[in-house]
Amino acid sequence: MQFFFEVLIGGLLSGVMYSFVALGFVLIYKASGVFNFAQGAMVFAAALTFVGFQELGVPFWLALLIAFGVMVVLGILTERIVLRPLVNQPPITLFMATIGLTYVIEGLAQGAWGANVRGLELGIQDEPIEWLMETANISVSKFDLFGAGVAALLVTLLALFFQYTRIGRALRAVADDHQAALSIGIPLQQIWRIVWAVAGFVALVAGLIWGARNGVSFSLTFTALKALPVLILGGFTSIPGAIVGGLIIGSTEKLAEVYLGEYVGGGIDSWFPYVMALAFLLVRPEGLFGEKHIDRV
Amino acid sequence: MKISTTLIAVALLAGVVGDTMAQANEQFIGLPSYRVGAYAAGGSGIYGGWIDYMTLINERDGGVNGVKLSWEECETEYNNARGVECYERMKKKGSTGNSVFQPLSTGITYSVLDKVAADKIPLVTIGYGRTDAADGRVFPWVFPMITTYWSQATTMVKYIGSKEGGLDKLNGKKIAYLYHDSAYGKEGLAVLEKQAQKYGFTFVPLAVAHPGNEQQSQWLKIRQEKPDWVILWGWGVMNPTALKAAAKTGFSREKMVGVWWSGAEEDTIPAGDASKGFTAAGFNVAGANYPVVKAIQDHVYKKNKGNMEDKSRIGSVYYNRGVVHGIITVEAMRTAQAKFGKKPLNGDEMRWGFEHLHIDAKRLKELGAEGFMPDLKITCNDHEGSGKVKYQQWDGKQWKVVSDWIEPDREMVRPMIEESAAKYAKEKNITPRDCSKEG
Amino acid sequence: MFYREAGQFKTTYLADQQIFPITQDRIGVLLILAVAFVAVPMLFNEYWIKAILIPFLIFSLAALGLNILTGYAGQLSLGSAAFMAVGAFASYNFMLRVDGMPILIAFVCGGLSAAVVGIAFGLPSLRIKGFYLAVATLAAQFFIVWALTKFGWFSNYSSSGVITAQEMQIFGYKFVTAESKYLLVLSIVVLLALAAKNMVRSSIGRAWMAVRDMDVAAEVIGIRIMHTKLLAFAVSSFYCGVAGALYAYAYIGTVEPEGFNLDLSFKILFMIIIGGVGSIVGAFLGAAFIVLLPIALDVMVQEWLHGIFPPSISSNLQLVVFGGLIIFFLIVEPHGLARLWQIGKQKLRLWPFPH
Amino acid sequence: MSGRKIGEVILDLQNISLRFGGVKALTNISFDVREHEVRAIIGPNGAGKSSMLNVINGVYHPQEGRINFRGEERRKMEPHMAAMQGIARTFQNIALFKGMTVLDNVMTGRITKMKANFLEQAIRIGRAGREEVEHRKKVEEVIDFLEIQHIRKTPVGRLPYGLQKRVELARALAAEPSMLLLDEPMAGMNVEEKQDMCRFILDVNDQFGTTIVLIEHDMGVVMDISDRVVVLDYGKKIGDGTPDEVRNNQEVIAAYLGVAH
Repeated sequence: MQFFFEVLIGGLLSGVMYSFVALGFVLIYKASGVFNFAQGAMVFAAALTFVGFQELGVPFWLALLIAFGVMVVLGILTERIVLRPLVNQPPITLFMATIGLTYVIEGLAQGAWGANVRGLELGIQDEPIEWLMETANISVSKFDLFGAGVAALLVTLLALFFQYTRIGRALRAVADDHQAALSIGIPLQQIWRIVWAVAGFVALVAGLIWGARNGVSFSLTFTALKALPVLILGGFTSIPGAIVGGLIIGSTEKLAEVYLGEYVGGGIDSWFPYVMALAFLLVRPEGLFGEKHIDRV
Repeated sequence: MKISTTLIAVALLAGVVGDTMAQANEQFIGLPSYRVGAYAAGGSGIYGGWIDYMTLINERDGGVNGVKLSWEECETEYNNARGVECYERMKKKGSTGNSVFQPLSTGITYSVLDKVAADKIPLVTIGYGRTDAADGRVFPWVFPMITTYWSQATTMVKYIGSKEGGLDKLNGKKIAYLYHDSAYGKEGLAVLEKQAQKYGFTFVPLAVAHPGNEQQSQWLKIRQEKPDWVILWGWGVMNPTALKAAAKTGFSREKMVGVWWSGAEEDTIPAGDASKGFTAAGFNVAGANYPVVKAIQDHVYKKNKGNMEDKSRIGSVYYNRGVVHGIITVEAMRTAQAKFGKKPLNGDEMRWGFEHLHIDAKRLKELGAEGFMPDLKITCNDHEGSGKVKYQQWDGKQWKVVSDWIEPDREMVRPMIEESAAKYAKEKNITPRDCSKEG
Repeated sequence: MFYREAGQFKTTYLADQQIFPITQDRIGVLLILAVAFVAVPMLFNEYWIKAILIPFLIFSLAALGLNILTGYAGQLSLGSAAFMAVGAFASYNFMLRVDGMPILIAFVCGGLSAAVVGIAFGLPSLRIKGFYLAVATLAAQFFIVWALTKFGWFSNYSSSGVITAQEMQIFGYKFVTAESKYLLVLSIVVLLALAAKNMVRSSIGRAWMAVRDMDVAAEVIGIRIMHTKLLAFAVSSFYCGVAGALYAYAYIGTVEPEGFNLDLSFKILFMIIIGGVGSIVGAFLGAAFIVLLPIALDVMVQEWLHGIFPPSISSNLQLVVFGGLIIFFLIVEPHGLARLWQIGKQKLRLWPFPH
Repeated sequence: MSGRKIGEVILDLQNISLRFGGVKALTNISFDVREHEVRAIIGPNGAGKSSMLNVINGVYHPQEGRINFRGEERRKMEPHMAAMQGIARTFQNIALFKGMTVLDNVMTGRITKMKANFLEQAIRIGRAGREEVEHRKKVEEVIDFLEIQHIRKTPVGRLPYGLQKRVELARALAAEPSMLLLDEPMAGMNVEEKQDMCRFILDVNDQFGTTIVLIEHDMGVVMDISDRVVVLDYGKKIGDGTPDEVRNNQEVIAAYLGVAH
């Protein structure tokens, strides 16, 4: 039983990590209806820029600020160069454009900073919490807990931002209905710029946490693949969905690998989250927090 | 717009492929390199070291017996189809055509496996590729040189045995095998299972799905199983993730042994302090103090002809592995020149050179590579040539050699290779060569 | 002036329903076929045939398959490469395990196996749509590659988990040379392309498009949604499966499951988006573009930028330009090369008069 | 109204109730449709008229009530089954297949009648080719009938609204339905177009004997062309009868005619 809890807790904490990346997807999808596949590349680029400047001797906070600035510029350029000319195109075209964008970001980031793999130190030890280890023999990493804390903080910030700022309210209006938002005088392009900047910020945070966990390398782009099942489960437009979906995916994935994996030889977490999210969708096509959709004819 | 771009591209392709760019007295070597994407760290290091070594030969010695080396890169992105295109593109280049193909990718190796025999271009795969190709009777054109995954796996057991105070002490021990869930990761399974039977340890395989940036469940299993040792057979991000997870789980890094694709600076630096104490295999070692690397510094970088942008990587594991690629290629050429004359050689002649390659301790010393790589002797029968592996430990800053060259368990590996090769020969209707008749 | 339909009145519906109703189109197609079958093997060198034309044809076939599913039936899929893998591994096992299996039948069986798997993974499409479905097809992508790696039976317990394509032989003729392989691939691709063209201009094609454009209305008209969608998955996967078998047998030779990764699926999706969604000719144009562009870029970089930039910069530059061109292209012509092709024909129709 | 003869009841709806979650769309509605008649459903916006049509052709499944079609009690069924039984329809918001030409759109109307399987179609031998020609003839008849020959090969997305409505009718007619459900066939049309559409509807009813169930807002049109009218308001039936009866029904006048127009 103790082992079960350990797996469960570990899974929930990994789930938080997935939520980070899923959040970035959700923000952009909500505001502009774009399934931004470049989110993974953005995570990579943000972390690499941060580490790159740190290597040049720039202090932590300044490097953070510069990396954030770079992500904002990237967001604005994306809106200007990629999204604006493609407005009103079918979603699949926009999706493909973001895959193109993925190549561009990856190429720029690796071209600028080189292919080296770097470490990233945030000063939080990735070690088990001792008293939990001693009292309950459950291993929970300090760092994972820290990650969960950052996630909670980030989600709270985003929630406040959406709830109480003018821009946030405008964002929600856009998410509900583009036409309506336009008609009450909200400049859509500005909203998109902001939302891409916010997504860039989320990518930076995700990049720092993941980078500190596994190092800053090209593989950070693969974090996107971990976030996708979370998206189908939680819904493309729901921030709580991204969080809860992440927790569910993280925990079931670990439980499945531990308890089912051995029967089929293991390594099932490449596809298990997808199949699970799929199975869930078959029962509830509107997703975790989506509303039931009725076709009107 | 796009049509015109395509037309230009087509015209260009036609032009490039058409002309041979033949330089009378140059040995052409096509480099199917990759410097972008997930594999870029390895690619830029290894191809960088290799190119630097070839530059060294040209600059210091004026080539190999007066024959200068020339090369051209072709970006494969580690993608099979791109690799095939590079292979075909470079096939006819140079005065004699491409004389050796070394893609540094198991996938591309498979993709050109059938083609090299028809085109008469030796396929050299150092430390990767198809293990059973070590049986030169079935695979005359393929050279999985120095050592194979199977040999390496047996040396890992030997190394662990030496740490436990002898192979007989392995009885009753438990060894976990944390592997990348792919064809590459599965290479170690069969031979380690056999080793487990032979030495009486318990073998616990644990698969990690690609890319391996999440290993929580595997490490919880390890915590539950409490193995004495963990063999890490990872790639890329899987390695630092494993090291971090080990720290998190409280598993001693001193008890972790990695494969040679887990044992570069790129694998340990990202994990920070968590890597300290981790040991990994290598058929080359790290370090910039070997005479051969110093010579590169003197003759190449001082003239500003080096290939590495980040000079701190000179002497790293990947870089030195590239130097090994260079040494083997050049020495094979030298060997072939002794038979065919001091001229640019074609693929067929190069193949003879590889098959008769013999780099003994004396030669290694002359090359300034003593202790840098093992000695090796290729024969018609044995395309592996050595099988020896050294172990290095990460001290938090750099790799330190902690063992001598360890011989593989040939009695176990060789029959497995022959069996697998025979199966391949049967499927493909290949009649193995009779090596007693080869010159 | 020379390309126009004016004056070509169709007096029967049969004539109007020909596969290429305009005479010039018919001549054009015949000309292309003549060039492809006769001139190309004679004029092109081995490099072009082996490294560019064969993969171009194979990827065209896969793109054709995906285009049936995505372009005609409107179901977005990110798992094409996995269905190619099924085709390759299934063909291999049929050749291996059935004595005297003719190679063409093995390809068909490979395609059919892919079709069956395609139907299984198409089932969710009955409940979910759009990007949700697209992400769900990733389940197919990852699961299939995992299963092929995991279960040794598929690769005949090869120690490395790879399969090596057997020799191709039809009535004693061995396909060894590049030209013969090219002609074999070309024949299969042409036949399947014609079949695809026939399907999309028949009632099944109309049913696919109806489901794509408005599924509720389609159902009310009497189209069985389930049957139509699953058939699209089956046919599409069949095409991908055959493409996968050709990939193994006529192109690569020895394949590993990891070769059929997500990247390849994306490439195939790119082909139909760049080429033109819902267009047969678009699949070919898109495949040409995606196959040639990176190679052309690499050649250009090696030729022009050699020594100007360090190699890692120039390699990354290729990637940036590749991505940038894709975005640029989506912006300039969102309907793909097929639309440009049409516009070109339109212009030709009016030529030499501007209006 | 010459030549045709109104026949027996072929569709009988008894106590139909339909809910979406907590929202009641239809409450306890009963009415019938006779063979060859033009039956209109009227009512203000949101009265449940479209829902009623959706119930008839199986898009929605009422929670309560019984439907009897041609003497057979209907069970829960898929919409395509309704098409098989000869019920065709048009939609309030045009539901054409925008990426296809007019001809292809109308051809889809014949889909239930085409028998060749996809393999035959892929090779195009035998039945598949013959069928295409045969059904093309029928479709051309419909196209001639609705006078849309000139736009045959135009993608429907490029057509003006009025023509799209007509193409939609053509698609429904191509199925040679015995019952045709028309959801506001004249919405958004100018007077001339309306007159054309009226003529087509009456011709269909007259020449082919097709039973027509019609939703329409234009009272003039409804009263002119329909045999019987059923009036809905807030999902309830408030009137049923001949145009004259309905016109004089106090409840209808209060709820609908008085306020809306």
